[in-house]
Amino acid sequence: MDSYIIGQQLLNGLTLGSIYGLIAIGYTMVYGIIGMINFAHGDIYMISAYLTAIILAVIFSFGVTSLPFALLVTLLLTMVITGVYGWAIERVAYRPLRGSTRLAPLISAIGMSLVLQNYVQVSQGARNQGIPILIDGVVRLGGEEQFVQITHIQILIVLASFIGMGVLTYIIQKTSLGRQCRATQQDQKMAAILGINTNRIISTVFVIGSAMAALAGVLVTLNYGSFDFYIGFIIGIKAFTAAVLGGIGSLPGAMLGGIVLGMSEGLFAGFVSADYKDVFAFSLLVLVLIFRPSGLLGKPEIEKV
Amino acid sequence: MFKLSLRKYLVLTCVIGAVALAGNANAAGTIKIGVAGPHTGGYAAFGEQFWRGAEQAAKDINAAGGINGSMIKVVKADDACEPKQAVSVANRLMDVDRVQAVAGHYCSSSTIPASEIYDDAGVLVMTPGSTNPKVTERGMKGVFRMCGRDDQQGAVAANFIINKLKAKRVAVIHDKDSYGQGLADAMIARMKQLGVSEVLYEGLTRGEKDFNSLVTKVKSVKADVVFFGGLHTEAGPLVRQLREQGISAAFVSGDAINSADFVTAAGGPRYVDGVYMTFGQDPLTLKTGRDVIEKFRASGYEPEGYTLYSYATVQALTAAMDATNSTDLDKMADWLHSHSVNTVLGEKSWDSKGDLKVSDFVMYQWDDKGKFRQL
Amino acid sequence: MSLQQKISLRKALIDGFWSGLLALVIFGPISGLVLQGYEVRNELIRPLLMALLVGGGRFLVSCFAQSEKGKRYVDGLAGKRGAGVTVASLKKGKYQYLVIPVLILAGLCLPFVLGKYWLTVVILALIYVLLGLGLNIVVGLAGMLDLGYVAFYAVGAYTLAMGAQYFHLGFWTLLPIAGIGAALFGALLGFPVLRMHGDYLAIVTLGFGEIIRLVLNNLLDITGGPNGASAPPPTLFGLEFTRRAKQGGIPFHEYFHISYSPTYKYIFIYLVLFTIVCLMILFVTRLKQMPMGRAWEALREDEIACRSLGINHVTVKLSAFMMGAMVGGTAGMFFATYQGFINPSSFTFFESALILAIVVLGGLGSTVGVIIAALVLTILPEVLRDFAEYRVLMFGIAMVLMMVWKPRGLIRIKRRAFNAKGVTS
Amino acid sequence: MTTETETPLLAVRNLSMRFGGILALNNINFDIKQGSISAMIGPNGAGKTTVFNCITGFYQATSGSIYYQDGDSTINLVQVLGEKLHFKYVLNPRQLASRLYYKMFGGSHLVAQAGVARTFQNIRLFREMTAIENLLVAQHMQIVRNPISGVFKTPAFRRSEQAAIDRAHTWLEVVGLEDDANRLAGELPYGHQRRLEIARAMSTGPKMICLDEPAAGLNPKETEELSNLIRLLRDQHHVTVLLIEHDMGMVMDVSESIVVLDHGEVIAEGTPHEIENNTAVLAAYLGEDYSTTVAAPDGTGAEGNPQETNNS
Repeated sequence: MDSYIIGQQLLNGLTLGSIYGLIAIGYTMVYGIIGMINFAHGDIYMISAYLTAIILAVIFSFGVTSLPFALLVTLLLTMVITGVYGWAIERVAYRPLRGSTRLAPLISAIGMSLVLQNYVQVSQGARNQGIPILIDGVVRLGGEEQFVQITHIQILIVLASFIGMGVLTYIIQKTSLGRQCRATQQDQKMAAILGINTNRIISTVFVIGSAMAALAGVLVTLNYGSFDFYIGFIIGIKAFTAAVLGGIGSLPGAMLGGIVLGMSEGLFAGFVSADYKDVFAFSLLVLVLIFRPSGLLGKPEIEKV
Repeated sequence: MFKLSLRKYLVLTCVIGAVALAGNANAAGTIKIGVAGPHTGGYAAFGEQFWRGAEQAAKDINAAGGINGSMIKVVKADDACEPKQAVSVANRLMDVDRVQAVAGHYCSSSTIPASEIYDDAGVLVMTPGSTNPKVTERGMKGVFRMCGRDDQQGAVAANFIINKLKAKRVAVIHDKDSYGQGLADAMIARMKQLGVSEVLYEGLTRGEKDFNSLVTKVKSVKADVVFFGGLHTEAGPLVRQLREQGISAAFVSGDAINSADFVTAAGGPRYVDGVYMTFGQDPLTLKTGRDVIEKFRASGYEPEGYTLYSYATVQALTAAMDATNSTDLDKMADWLHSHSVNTVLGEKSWDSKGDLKVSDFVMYQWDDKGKFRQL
Repeated sequence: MSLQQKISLRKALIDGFWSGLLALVIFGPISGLVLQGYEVRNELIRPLLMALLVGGGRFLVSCFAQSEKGKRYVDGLAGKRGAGVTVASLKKGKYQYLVIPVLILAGLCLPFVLGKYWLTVVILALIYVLLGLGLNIVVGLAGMLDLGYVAFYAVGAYTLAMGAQYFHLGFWTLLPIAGIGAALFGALLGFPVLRMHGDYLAIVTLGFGEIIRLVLNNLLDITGGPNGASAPPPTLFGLEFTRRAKQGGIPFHEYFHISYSPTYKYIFIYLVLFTIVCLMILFVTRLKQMPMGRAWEALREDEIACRSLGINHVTVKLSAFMMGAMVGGTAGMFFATYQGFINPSSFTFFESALILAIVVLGGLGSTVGVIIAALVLTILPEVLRDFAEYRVLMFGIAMVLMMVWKPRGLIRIKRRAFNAKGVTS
Repeated sequence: MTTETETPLLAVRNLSMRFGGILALNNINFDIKQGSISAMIGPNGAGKTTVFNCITGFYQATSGSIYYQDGDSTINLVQVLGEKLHFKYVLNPRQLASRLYYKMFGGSHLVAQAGVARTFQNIRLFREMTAIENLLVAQHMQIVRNPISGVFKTPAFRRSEQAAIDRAHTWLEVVGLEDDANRLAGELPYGHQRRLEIARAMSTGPKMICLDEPAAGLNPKETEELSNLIRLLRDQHHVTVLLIEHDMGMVMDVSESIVVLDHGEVIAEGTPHEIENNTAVLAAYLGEDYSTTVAAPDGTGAEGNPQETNNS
């Protein structure tokens, strides 16, 4: 196999993995703080893809010509609106269930996922939608025929995911908000007694997670240019798998899990069989969990007797 | 005793519902045609195309006086492209709506189990879009289709790829779905007869958008033609990523990429430029076709994909009803086997299996404006 | 009138305003600006209406919550969250012995009253009752979150299709094989992973579910892949319920010299399925009163305590997993025979989620709850068919609302009471 | 300790336990006599619960053995948990097979099945099950559990079930919870939950019962009752009792031999009287300058733990 093909496959895996990682952050944060699998998260990402296209279209209809300005406004607005979505979903579907069984919010989340998908389908139609190509630069290394390439937008995705993870890790580790998050994560009741508004902290986590999904949504939409109301489902399951693979609850773990998943999928599809790449990805997950029961970077669960 | 009362209530509702619906089912002077397709889930776009076409056809036929004085009423049925729901709606169409014929089911995996129920109930079904050979290969008298078969379409594509494009290294990609994989397999079968084997045969996952690893693989096998069996939702990103990675191999696909959304999904007309596809005769070349398309446009809808197939299906069904003055399966089927119908897609006739006698698949090519024209 | 004075309209107005504003942000872009190619069509009147509706609704709710009755209601709602379990009284209800025979009789008469469509809906509902009962063993009783239950459903369904296709076996031969096969399959999958805890187990089972579906889809030469495979309908002592005999038997209607009706097949499937469901309910009820069932529940409550009592948690979990798989496999078998055709698209993750929703909504561990929830969740989408494309949207909303309304499930669990010493029950 | 001719029920030999870099137990050795009531004491963090968890099979000791006398044979309680598979065992197939077997099927349940029952510091009842069901679960290993006979309710199954129910009622009587039989375990008062947990451990039919701080949170009267219950268990039900307790009054009152741990090592072993006057023990509890304090005659004055001031 030519080395440039291998290099290209590694880059493909890295980009895909970064996208998984960005979305996995939302899963891992929510899981970390209230221990629930937010199945609607993938659909939040889907909403942000629609918002990107809608906001861009509105901005361009006002005759704006500066692309960086348009993109920045789109990114900010999408993150804000998606954040509001995250907040509202938590408030409506999950908060009333706090303190009941662990499974109740899970079912509520599955219901919410159906609601979001079909709400978008009903209001935007079932058709595949897209945005025009806005950024199309390519970095190529190598000769005329044999080269390794990465597009500018792919570079942006990889950078954004690492920066996003870095910033969030900093927030969680160093800031007051982060301390409150960690305290809530450890012991919600105790945190509440110590004067932390745990409800607000949980809402904040939902907003941050959704905003990260929005970041992914904007970048991915710019990259692939095509989306429909159903895209959240598959990528949501993959991102959640990535979060578990990396050790759920850990931010660097989400990123690592995403990249491992993306890479293994990419390499398997590239060199073995694309038919079985998902089988391989899930088998990898099962194997990792058998030998490292709390994921790659998760803290091992110490059994307290 | 909540349990008891619930069960009781349930039975009561069902009974009342059944009686009420049975009562108004056969209102005088109306003929009901079921239009079944996916209206929810990942394939919902096609359900809408079906519905638009059938609705317009019914409207036009009624405006022209209906069938022997009876008005046509189309009934929407959603199967979400799941076999489970397909069986449910099929039973509903038979038992509750009591339709006299069915235009429908998009996914072959829905059409196959549903047609068993129509056959049992003695109702004729014609599918505007299920191209899997198995649909008409089961010896059912009342199953017809308005579209071609995957094997016919695959053969047309293979002839074109080998004879016109003179391809030596053909990479075949499909979407692991009955339509896409069936088409890809049919294409390969014909290609092998012509003495060429594929250099790559891989499936991608429907609903995903990143096919970069697959594209790099195509690059590594140095294909000169890429054939894709699947829908425009995947074909768009696939062709875009091929071009982005600097692969100039010709891209050939089937009728399911025939949608303006293909251009959107590919990120603009410049990526679809030069893409080949197999598709039926262009209805715009027919007078009837032009008129109907004008009607659609006047109502603010650009007919695409299966819209006209669905329109033609309703035309064929009503023509058989009109000619036999009956909705009986046997009479209608016999008539359809022995007569041809002039539809919006041209004159159509059926063989003994229920397939179109003449497969009218021809090659089209997309241009850099995002339009396609017949070669 | 005194009630009116306690309500602060100002607070309600503020609540309503904020809710309306948020609703505007949420609904604004998605339902107000419809994408058409690269442009948007203005439909802003829709989100405005929705925002008004939400704001107004919030205003009314706020007013209501401030009233005496509302306060009581809110308190009641909060109180209900607490205990979900009670102990049955020792005295048996007067109608206890009457209810079950009446229900069984009603169940047996049902297919002769219903039309074919509703009969098929009820058959589907019964299949989900079966699935719910099976998953209830795993999730409700043994406390293991299984998100890939559909794998066993698929194994059962494909056992029928493949067995008929390759070995020419009939429905009745394959019925036990499907159950046992699925159980063995459960053991095979379960053994390496059952030491995992909680959500890790959940994601691993989800992975297994997806693997099974993908493998079934990819093994084109054996399973037919996406093209699916056909499954034979059941026979009654060699009599077939099809218009023309397909399995080498005699059609039922010809044997009895009656006119053909497609409903016969469904009536027969219904009756067989109804019997199996009744037996399964009996089986699960017995299981709960057996050492095995008690060990499952104990494991759900506290795994460490179980180990301290000498209970091997792995084998107990495995037994629950296998029992659940067996029931799932049987359900799959009926699904295949009812459909006549199966392909992998019937066994997606969404199906697992739906079955899980049945179990949770029913009230974890409650058999009656599972039955009611299965009926509700399968009949509801059919009832909603009149709403066309709004159907699944409304189904989703109903799912969320039901969960918020009854987070511990529809039915409260009643534990069996034991007589005092020396009194045999 | 006096020399014994009979083999001890439990012999802990060179037991060490390491958590990461911390050596929690260092070379622990002690014996538990058949039919004795023994106590394990020591300051907080001395490693008492760790020893307990090693004995009852919840922790896998890093090294050492725990020999348990089961009739005529001796079982190593460390081995049944499943030891690490090491490459060197490839040469010794029998060793490898046994290790592999225990790795796959071993675990703390085998320790319990051997006859070592325990209670927990934080009560671990099956909270959403009734009191009597808790006791029925505990008899799991002794009754007919064949699913087929259960489904068909065979006579053997009915007899076995009835016997189990009767046994459960007997134990409820012993611990005085007759009236609570059909109440949910989680809804019982705290003191009742403690007693129910002991009854549940006893229902497994153990030879030895390990009680982890049974008196924690009990009032003096309840503690007194507990002491009586412990004696009754030993005298009438012939079990060997090992307990961890901070309540010195109770320890001195009920136990016959005491093991004192500090910093993961055994610093003293002997009768209550010997321990009371052991300088090392006093030093461990009071610090090096213990000599300035005079040990109270009943052995309770020498306590640094505020919890233990409520002894009777």
